[in-house]
Amino acid sequence: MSRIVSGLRRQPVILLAGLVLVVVLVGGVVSRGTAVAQDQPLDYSHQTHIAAGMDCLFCHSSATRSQIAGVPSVQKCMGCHETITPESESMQTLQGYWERQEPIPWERVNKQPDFVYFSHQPHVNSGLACENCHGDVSSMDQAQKSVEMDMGWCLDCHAQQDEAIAPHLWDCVVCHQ
Amino acid sequence: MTTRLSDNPTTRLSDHRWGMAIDLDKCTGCQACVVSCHAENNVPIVGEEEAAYGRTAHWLRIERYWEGEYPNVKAKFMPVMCQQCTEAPCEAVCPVYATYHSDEGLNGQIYNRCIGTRFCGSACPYKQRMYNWFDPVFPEPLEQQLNPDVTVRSRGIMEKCTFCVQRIRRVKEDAKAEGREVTDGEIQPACAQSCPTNAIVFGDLNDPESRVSQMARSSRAFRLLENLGTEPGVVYLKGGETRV
Amino acid sequence: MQEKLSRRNFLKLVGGAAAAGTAVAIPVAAKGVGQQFVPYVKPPEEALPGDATWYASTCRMCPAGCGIMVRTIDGRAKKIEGNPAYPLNQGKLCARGQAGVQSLYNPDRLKNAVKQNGRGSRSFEPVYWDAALDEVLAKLDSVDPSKIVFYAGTMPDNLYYLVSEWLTAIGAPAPVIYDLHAALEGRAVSLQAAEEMFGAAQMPVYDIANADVVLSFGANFTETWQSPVAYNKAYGDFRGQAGGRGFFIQCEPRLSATAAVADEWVPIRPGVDGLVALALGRIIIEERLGTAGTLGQIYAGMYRGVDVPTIANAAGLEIEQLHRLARILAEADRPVVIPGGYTAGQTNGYGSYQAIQALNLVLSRLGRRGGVYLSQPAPAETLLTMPAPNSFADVQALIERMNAGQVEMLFVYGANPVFELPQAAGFKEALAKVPFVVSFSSFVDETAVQSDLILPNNTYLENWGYQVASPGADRPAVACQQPVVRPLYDTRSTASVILDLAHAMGGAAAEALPWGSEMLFMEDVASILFGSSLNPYTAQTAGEFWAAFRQHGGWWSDRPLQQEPEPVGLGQRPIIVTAPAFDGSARDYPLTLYPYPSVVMSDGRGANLPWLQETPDPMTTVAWNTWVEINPATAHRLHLKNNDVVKIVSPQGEIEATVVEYPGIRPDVIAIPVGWGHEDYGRYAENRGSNPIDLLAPITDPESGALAWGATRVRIERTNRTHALARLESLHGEGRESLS
Amino acid sequence: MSDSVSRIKKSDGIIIPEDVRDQLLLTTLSDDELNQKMLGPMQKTGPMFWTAVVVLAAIFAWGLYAWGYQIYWGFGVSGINRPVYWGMYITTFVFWVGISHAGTMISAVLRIFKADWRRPITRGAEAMTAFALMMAGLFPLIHVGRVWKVYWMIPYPNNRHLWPNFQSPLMWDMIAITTYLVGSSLYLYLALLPDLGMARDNSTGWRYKLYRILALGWRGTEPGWHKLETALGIFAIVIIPVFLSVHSIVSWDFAVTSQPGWHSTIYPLLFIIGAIFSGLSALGSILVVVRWGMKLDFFLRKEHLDNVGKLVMVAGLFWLYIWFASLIVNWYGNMPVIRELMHDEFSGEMAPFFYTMMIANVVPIILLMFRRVRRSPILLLILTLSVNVGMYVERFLLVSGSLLRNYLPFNWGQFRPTWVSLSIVAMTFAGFILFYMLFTRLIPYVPVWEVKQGRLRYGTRLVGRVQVPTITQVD
Amino acid sequence: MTKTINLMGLFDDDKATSAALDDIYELGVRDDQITVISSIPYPEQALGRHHVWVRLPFIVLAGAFVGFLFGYFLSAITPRLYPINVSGHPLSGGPPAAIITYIFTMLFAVISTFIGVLWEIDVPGFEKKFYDRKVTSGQLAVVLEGLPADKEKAATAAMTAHGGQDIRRPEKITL
Repeated sequence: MSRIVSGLRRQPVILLAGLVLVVVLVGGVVSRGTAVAQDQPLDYSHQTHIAAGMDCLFCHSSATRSQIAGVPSVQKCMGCHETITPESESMQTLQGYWERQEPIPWERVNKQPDFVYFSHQPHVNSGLACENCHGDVSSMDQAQKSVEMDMGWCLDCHAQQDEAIAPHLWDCVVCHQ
Repeated sequence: MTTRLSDNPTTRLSDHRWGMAIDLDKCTGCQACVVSCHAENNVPIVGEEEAAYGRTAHWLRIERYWEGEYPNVKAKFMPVMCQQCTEAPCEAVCPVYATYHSDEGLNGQIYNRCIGTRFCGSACPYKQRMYNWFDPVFPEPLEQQLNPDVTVRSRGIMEKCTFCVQRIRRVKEDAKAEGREVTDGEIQPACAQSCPTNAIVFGDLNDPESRVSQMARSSRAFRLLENLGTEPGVVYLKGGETRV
Repeated sequence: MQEKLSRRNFLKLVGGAAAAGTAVAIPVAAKGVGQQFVPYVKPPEEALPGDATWYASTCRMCPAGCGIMVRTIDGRAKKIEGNPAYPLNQGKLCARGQAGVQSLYNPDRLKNAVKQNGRGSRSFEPVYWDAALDEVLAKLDSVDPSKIVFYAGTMPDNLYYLVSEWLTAIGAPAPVIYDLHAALEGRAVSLQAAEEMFGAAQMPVYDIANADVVLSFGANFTETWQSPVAYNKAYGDFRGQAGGRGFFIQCEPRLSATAAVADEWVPIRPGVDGLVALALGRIIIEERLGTAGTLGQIYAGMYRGVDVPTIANAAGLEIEQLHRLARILAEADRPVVIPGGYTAGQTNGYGSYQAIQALNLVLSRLGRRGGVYLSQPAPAETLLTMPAPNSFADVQALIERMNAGQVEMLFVYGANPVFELPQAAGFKEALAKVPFVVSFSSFVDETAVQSDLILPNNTYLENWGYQVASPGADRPAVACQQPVVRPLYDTRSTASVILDLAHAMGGAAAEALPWGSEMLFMEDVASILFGSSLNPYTAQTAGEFWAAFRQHGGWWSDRPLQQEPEPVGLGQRPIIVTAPAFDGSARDYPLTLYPYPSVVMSDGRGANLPWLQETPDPMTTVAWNTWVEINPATAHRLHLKNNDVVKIVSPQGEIEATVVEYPGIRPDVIAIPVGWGHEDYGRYAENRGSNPIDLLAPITDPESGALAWGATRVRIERTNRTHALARLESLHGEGRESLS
Repeated sequence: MSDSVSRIKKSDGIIIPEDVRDQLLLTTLSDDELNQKMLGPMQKTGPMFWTAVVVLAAIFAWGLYAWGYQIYWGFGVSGINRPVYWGMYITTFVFWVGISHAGTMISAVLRIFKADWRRPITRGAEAMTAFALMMAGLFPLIHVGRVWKVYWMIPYPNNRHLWPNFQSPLMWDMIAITTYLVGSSLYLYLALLPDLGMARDNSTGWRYKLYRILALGWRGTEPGWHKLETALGIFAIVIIPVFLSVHSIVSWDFAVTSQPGWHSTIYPLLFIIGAIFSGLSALGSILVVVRWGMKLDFFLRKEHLDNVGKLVMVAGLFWLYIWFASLIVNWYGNMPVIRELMHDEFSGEMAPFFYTMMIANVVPIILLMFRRVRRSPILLLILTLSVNVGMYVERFLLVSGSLLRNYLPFNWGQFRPTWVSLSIVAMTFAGFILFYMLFTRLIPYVPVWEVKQGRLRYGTRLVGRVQVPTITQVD
Repeated sequence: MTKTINLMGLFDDDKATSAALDDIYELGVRDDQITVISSIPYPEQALGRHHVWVRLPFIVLAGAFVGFLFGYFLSAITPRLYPINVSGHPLSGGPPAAIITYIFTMLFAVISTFIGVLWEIDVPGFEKKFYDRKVTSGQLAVVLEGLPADKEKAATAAMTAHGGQDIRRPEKITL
């Protein structure tokens, strides 16, 4: 064995290939799950709102009824902020959108590709808490991606469900469209 | 032969076996189902040249057969879509499981898993699998017609009729949210929904009372290329004859 | 259908069209659309992001007026389905109806009002609506009202009402209503004949569903004829009857898709439909066949002078065959006989039509189950007047007036006369003599290219309206059309343009059309229906009714109610059916041309929709281009085969088309589908195929004034070129079913 | 017979038939001279060689462009069509896999049976196997619609929790081809080690550096030789079942479906025999060309051409028989759809291909029965090329021709290759020839050590008055 | 500690070599001290060496067994770990599993043969070795390693007696 290895050791090509492999593997592991906060058009803090006692579903109100949890309309924001801290800087920006009747172009944080079917409704209605997938948003100022929502991640959770339904949840067309 | 399914632990759990019955006596070849399918499933159009070469992407097509010669000539219509075979020849040959058998009897096609070997297309005796030869084109603003429940398939991917699986999923989810069972006739694929003569009926073959089961038991019932043993989920009722 | 509508069916149908019409429905980011969310500023009440909202409305892809439901997601229409509650189509919809969403999102739509820099230049300049309307007003002021003409296709009822009131108020002549679709289905002749024979200008409804024998003369009711979805539905029921599947006989020179599903196809010569009907009636009465033969003796006078052998000879049938058909009819319990569009499109069309309808009388089928009814007008006839199509003779008169300089201003709505009228009629040349032409077309079609100003109409998915089903269903029904999306572009509904013009003109016009907006007009219409005792839904107030009217997609009777035709114009007087006449000598032009409406293209208005272009014709499986159907024997004789390009020459012109060897056509007839051959009309339609209407001679049936579109003879010349038609079917397969 | 009898006269003395000398390389040349006879031509590259290299490289580059074009625009540009979902690419794939079969046939089978005439041509045959398989190996990549996702066919643990479907014949195919490629490349390389050492010892400059690395420090010690021979023996035994299974697995790609014209139990045999037939033919062509191009008349003698010709003929007869067997079964089965297919081949659209195939395959079989034809390099070249055309067309008929017809006549189709697919197919032919040409100039084409070893084994013995070869069992 | 030297001689043919080796054995030189280098393989024991026990077949068998297990794991175990139903077939069918298992067995056998033989013959090894390029010209080299210095003369004589040429204390050279 030692002879072979010693022979190999003199092969810079093999060394280089090994190095590349290591970099790719390490890079792959490290790059997963990194959270990068995105610049949003408005300084909105989830932390502040939740600390003030608000429920996620107050704003993301269609989560129990629809595929999409929903981002509140400008009207909804204004509903409170006409009276609450209307003078702060970010409220002025909000006011601007309202006056121009423009939607707020929020940056997406979590995104599924379009061949994936995901509906909030069954997940939320079956008692799954928002934090399970979105992390502890109450401690985030800006919403951040807390997990890499890839197929294995979905399946890991689906596999842990009740034995009677878990195989159903492994059916490809449940999530693929 | 369906007993072989019981070897597989994932197939025993399901209550449903979705199926379709098509009464050829009622089909008038009106093409409503064809356009309906295009609209529901974001099926691309390919243009005249490609169509002339035989590359139309219709997931559902009306086949027209001639019989006899003038003046005793007859024409018959037969809508043919993916037959959703129980023992589907296409499934076993896919190297990456892009097509597989769902536990409700559907021959599922997972577009984004497809690498485009076209083996399934060669293996399908009905030639009902459509390949995306090019990226689909939807000149603005035609892309706004696209159904968000169905992904748009890029080039190099096989696609086919899914029995409008997105509709099945939606109805099931709605029924679950309302805490009830799915009722017969509640799920309608786009073709069955639009069919003006009600020639196409969709339902659960496991439910002996469903309309589709009743039709499947008809003496007129047959399946396409039955002798190949593919056990299609589509049942045809052959055209009748009136004697005067 | 018998009980009141359950709430359940309509949970998802939303009546909040006002919201869709007025609120800002900005597309919310659906999954996978870009990297940003774009939420609503003010959400419409009923909209749930990502969830579908269904709006009930009315289909306008043909004049049948089916009820539809439109699935909209985040403010965008996605899919059109039939409205299950609407009695006419009962949740079903045809290919063209399904494709309607592509007229909304068509990439070639006009996005604003435009002015053309010189007619035919195809160079358009956007104009502000106010400026455009000012220009129209100025013109309206300056010309003699009697020289203003409104030329329209079969209009929606609401628009017809507004336009005719407006024209009356300003002293202009009534609108000229003519389009190819109506001509090909013999709509004008149907109404004319109904008025003369039954005393009411209403479309007859044939109760195929409950008949046991159906004899149709060229009525392609499973394709495009009159109300194809309703008739298809009826055909399905006809085949599924408990008592047996019925017997269906189709008489026409070409095996149409309708004939393909018939139990028997009788390939009669063109133009002999009425003669065959006469012979059948004569045989039934002379030989006292069945009950009809006995009871029908009182009608013997109608068949005086009918010589069966002569007719058999003229029709190209054996006498025995006529006897057999007569026996089948007479011995049936519930037979019905249907005169089709091809019958009407002959020089003897009107007489033939009467002769065929008379069979229903002889067989005692008027107002009987499985027989003939009349379309039931809704209550409040004052508002719900149906547009009566004009005859081709009326159009010829208009062309003469245009040529004589008696038309100074022409409005064109919903019709494309430059494409649809035979070239030999000279409409395009006459149009050049009209000083000011305004088109309301949403697309730049052939007629719009010849106009000065285009005031693009919204598509029907962005418009208000209502439609009385005609031919109707088994009960009175009024479909409600409401905008399901906010207009995509700066286009305006023609109805609102008419209202604006009337308002700006003031005086009688403003008085005749007092409504400030289309919606107010619609509310008024609904309030008339509100009082009816037949309401299918409960509404306490007019406001509630108006909401329910929109939510349910219209109003209809909660129980079946059909009007029996009274035979006022028939009896003892002999029915005269003249021998058909044809343009072109039989020696130079040995073949008769049968231009037929394609099931996907209709009369050509579907040509700009890619879905329809790619949908294969059911019989030939050809898409995207014009073909000519030739009997294989004829083709063999002319040394032609599939995919050969040939020149088809008539005394009036010539076109090119590609050969399809078609086993189901008489050897002395060739058939060409109508719909292709557009010069303009968007990228999907332009320069694709040819238009057989160009070949037609502008000859009419002297009795009805209808265009005899089936009465032109042609010859075929080889070009030695081939064109691979986009056929779904394999030519090698020879139409066989299976080889297993 | 009488003629040959009359030639033998007493006065002729001892007769040494020409082929005996040829076959056994009975030469008095020293080892050094043998080395130089092999290494010399490798360094002689004339303008014709470089012209050919440039032309072939250009074709190869053009094919790469066409492939890129196909990836960018979509598979539609290749002319493949529903229902002819498998066209030129799979045809060419099957063709190359077929070509690859001669290498093992020559070197492994003949090694086991100790057929000594094989010695000078084994390396050429093995190299042909390796390069043909490399070209074949490109096709799974060329053929898939989304080549950038092709790694999904590789079994490895992943975050999708998905494995490939081992029930798919394509997976069997991929693994079998990989195994065969790995096996035949290693086999080639192992037998090459001593010659690389020889080349190293006889070269300077960059060639020395190259051979030094490739030779891995081979010296030729006694146990080394012994173990190498053992390994080659094991290889020969292991690779033969692999070689038999590879093409039968390729045939299962077709035979396991219910597609008419594909579904037949005789195909594994037909494919293997066809592969040997076409592979040996390709070897015949290559030997003639290399012999001429490198002036290797010393090593590659007419006897070798004669023997290869004989093998081609025998394989051809065998192929003809199996092909006939599949035909007769279909004919008598008389299923309607098969009848259509046969009609199409005999007198329909595919008739030109069918008759090309018949003529191109059968005429060489007949002509190769004549010794004079076999021993004429130019005739052998023409006939073996003809067989390869014929066998390519046979695969085309089987793969694409069958797909033109199926159970539902409504869905029959058409297929017209485009410039893209033709360019890509041409690319693999150009690539094969190019790589093979470069190989002949870099690697000793004739296994010199085996030739030298052969001399240890050969001798002649006088039987009556004829000097006949004898073989000494030294290994 | 006796001083040892290395000795190398070249011979023209196999008979001379084996004869010389016979004499060298007589000097008490052990088998593992003698290396014969040739340009072609000679039959075993032809040059006087003892029988060498070759491990290669066992390496190949072991490799094949590993391949068998690997193939079986892939084709029969993984479909059960990640169950997906196709065509109504069992999750892992016998025939496909047999094919996959067979091919992997062969693949591993091939690879283990290759690696095994390289291992056995100590390549790759690029370090300096006793060698003479004349070997490729057909001569046989006999290398005596670790020869006690006192036997050099006798060994040289033995070689010379049988036609040995260029007998010397060799340097290790770069191959």
